[in-house]
Amino acid sequence: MLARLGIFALSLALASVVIFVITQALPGDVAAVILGHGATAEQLAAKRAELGTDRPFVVQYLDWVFGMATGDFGRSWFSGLPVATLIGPRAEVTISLVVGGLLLALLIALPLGAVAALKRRQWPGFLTSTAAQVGMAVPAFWAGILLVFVFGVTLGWLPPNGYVPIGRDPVAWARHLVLPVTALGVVQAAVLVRYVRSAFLEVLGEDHYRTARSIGWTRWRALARHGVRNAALSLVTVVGLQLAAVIVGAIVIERVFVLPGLGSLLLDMVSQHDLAVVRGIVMLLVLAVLAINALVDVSYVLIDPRLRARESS
Amino acid sequence: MKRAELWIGLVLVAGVVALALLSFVWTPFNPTGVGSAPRLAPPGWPHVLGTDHMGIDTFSRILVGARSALYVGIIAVGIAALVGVPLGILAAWLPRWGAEGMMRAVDVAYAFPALLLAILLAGVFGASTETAMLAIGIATIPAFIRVTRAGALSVLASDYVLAARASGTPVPVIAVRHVLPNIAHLVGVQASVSFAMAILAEAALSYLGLGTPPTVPSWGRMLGDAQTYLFSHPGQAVWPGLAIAGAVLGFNLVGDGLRDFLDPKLQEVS
Amino acid sequence: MTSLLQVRDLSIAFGRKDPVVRGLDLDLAAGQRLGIIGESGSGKTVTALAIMGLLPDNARVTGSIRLDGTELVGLSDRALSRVRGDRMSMIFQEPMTALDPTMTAGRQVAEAFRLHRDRDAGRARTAVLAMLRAVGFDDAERVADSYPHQLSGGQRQRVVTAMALVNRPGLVICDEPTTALDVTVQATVLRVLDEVLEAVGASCLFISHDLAVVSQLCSDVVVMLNGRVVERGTAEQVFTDPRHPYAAGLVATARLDLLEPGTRLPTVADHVRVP
Amino acid sequence: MTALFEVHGLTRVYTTGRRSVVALEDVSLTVEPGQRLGIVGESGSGKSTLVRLMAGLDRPTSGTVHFGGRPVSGVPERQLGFLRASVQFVFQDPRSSLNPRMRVGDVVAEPLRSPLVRRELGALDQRRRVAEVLDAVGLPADAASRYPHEFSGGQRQRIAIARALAPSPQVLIADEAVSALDVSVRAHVLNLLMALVDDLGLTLLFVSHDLAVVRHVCPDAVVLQGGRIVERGPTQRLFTAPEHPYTARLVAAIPTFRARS
Repeated sequence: MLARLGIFALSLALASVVIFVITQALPGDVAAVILGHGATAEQLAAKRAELGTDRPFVVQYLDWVFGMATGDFGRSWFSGLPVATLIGPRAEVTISLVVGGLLLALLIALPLGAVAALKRRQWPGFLTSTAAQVGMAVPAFWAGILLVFVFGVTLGWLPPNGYVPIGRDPVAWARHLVLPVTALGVVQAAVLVRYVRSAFLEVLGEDHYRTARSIGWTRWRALARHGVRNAALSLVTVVGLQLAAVIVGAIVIERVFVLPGLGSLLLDMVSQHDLAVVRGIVMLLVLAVLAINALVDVSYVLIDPRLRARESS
Repeated sequence: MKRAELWIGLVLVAGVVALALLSFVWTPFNPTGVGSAPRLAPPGWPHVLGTDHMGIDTFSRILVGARSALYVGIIAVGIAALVGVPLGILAAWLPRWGAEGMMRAVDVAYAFPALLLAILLAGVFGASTETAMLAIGIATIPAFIRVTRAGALSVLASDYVLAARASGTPVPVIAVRHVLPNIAHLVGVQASVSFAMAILAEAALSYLGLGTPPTVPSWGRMLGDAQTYLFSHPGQAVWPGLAIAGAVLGFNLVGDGLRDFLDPKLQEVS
Repeated sequence: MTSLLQVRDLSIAFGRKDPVVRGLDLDLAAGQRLGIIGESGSGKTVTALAIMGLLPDNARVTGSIRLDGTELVGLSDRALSRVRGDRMSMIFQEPMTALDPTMTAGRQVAEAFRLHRDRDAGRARTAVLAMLRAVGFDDAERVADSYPHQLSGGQRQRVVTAMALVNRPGLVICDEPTTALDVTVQATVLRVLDEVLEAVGASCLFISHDLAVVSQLCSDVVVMLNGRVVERGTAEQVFTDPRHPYAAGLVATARLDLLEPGTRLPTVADHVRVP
Repeated sequence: MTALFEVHGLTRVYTTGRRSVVALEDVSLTVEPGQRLGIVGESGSGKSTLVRLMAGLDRPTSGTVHFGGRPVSGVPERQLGFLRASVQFVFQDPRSSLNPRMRVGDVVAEPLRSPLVRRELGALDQRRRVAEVLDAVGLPADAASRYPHEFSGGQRQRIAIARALAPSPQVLIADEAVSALDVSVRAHVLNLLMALVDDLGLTLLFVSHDLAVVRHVCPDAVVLQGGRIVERGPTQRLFTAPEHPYTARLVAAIPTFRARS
């Protein structure tokens, strides 16, 4: 168990180095970026002192990392506001979107994937595989635009854009999230259905599935009793891998539906070249992905007794 | 069923390539600059797919859009394959601790999907086709490393490699004579699937205004523009989306078809 | 003597390919043990899977398979699954993958019992432990609570045997049950199989390419070649005086013990032009 | 006449993470030129590890291997030319012993193209040699232009044998070479192997779990259990009067024909 924690910390450190190098070293003289090319030498020197970019690079990095450990994500280059306060309120939007999208994707993909595997040669199997192929090809933001047009504009059932915090009005919160979560979830479902199908196909090919059939379980019961747990092993990995794609999908969906989440903040900051905020957000997103993947690794041990033995020995 | 997938995929891909090549030679109207035609005209004659908010012929922009989609795809997948495949073979050959370290780095890289890396680089270097290609390429390297390593590992565990070693065949010769030909189909499948993902990523980036600059027509940006006029002229939001979906579907189908067509070991599961 | 299992004109083909089994007839009386000998591609495993109704759904099965008078060909999967594990069961070749790695051995044997005999966990546990002892485990409790990865190949095959016999089925089909085992382990598993089949009084279809192994367990034998039975008789008669050239060839190559070491081995080709 | 192979105190321990497995423990043996030695043992007995260490394909944890008086273990690859040219392998699984993407002619010629072997053999007409060895294993010359998947299991083992014969080695190591074959095909391949070993005066190391086959092919044998040699001697004697209890159990476990009522 300790080894897993070590690996997680190491991965986090590696990711933070990459992010810091890209946002602090590559742009060259940060002060020039902020003050623009008209600034005098004195102004540049003052700004460098203020930002601490006159200190050795490693010290700047450590300052940033230890700051984050205590919740201080540094300050915006332009507004001077602490990044943490900028991020805080917006996290709820992105989390609702990502969790909603992933849940919807799983809700669609798990049953359909099982059907696609079991009824491989009949029409349900072909239909699901074809739908999944097409679903994967549709860009999430196009799906979003079409949904906005159909349900938001033409039918007017749902608000075409905007967000209402859950605290203020849960119903309005939900209504505002239906279209974005659908756009994100359906496309991800198409990707997941294929993984679910191949995971179940693999299980259907296993000898122990056939043993379960030979003692009297029907196809579905054998799959439910012996298939799901073994398929879960590979599915859990897929969810870990897909999480990064869902988060990135959420960034784009926030722009389509004008949702004030981390994604739209990230995009605004990118266009303003405010890299202090950008690296804060990206670090947070990457942290989320690595943390979930670490949890995935841990869940492996819970599901598969073979690993449990190795862990304890 | 698998053979049909490959054919549909090849037809779609050929279509996109044809559109791209045609756009070098001819487009019905000028695809850039301010159009002389009426703005937001509905599909009809001579503007087959209508015109956009600047009066530019949509069909012409779709043609040129195909070119930038393929351009980004080729360069990005090129970068990913040229870096990923050798690293993958190296990872298969390295002793356990060496490979372990490398694969941990690959896991971290998976936390930086193409779009996130592209957004990050756009923030530093400003939005451009080049940053998009570089970011998508770098973000796809881990997928190639993983596929190549898995394929190479099974080849290196085979008896024919052991027999080669027993005759003293040098390591690089084993890599070229035995490993590469037997993982080529895996890399081919990964290339077509990654091409599809590259097109999707480029489209999303252009939609966000972080990919190909406005001067160069791109399907993603066309959708972005179409969205602002969605209430009055929804038609413009259909064609670029269909183009993206068609190209991505094409490459995915080719990838799937290749996977089953070239990999004889994939027997039917009972 | 009413036969427990009656197979008449059984043919099996997959998709559009030509049939793998053609017009097969088999009879098995209660308690009788019939060896099915053949090499890879002879159709012996496909025949077994057809009887159990475990063929993939692109298989076309024609002819009749009657178990205790019940016609199995054409029966729905739901109806067949009530017969499987209760009146007929199967032991497969590869013990290392036959058990679900995420479930203890005892629980998997209990599943078969609770599905067809008695849902009560307590009584199931007793039956399972009794069966595990019957297949030669003195430490039945420990084995029941172990996960498959904690057991050897031979131990896993005996757990699978317990699963197949816990409900005392009328027919047990064994498909090369000891081929994947080391020869010393094979000897133990064969002895256990012999004793438990005797105790339960079950009849057995024993499939193998190894004539000597079949002779250990079976009183009667059929030899299959390219989906057909080419030789049929008691083990004694087929192994000492085979009539069909292919069967004669098989017997000749199998009897290494009768040969002078270092001399040229007799081959099937000496006896027959293998088509 | 010095022994061909001299093996002293050979030990090989595989360690993964905290656990280590002793695959081979303090094994010593000698192999005389022209000898046909059976190496018998069940799975996990260390028989494959032993022959791979003898052929310099793996590094021993301790102990030494000498071939023709020259050291093998711990010697860098580029100096093992003498070993590569004279020791060739035939493996178990016909589906994995030939590169599916190479023509049979190239597969068989591969040992001749190895720089180490070429230095030992000097120039020779590879095409003619390939045709010669294909003919020696009873395959038509046009087989050279076809691909492995066009051949049956038995034919593929013949191609593997042809590949092993191409550099005219002194020693042929057959590692479970017939175990994956059907009974009817096995006899053909064994007859071929025995005939070639006789005609070419090869030294044969025949690794197998099947004592009955070893008794037929090899006049002498060593029995391995848990990485140690528990008994060695004329194979006939191992059958009739085994000294070690494990050998006795091995012989007794071989299924014999028994007429049941």
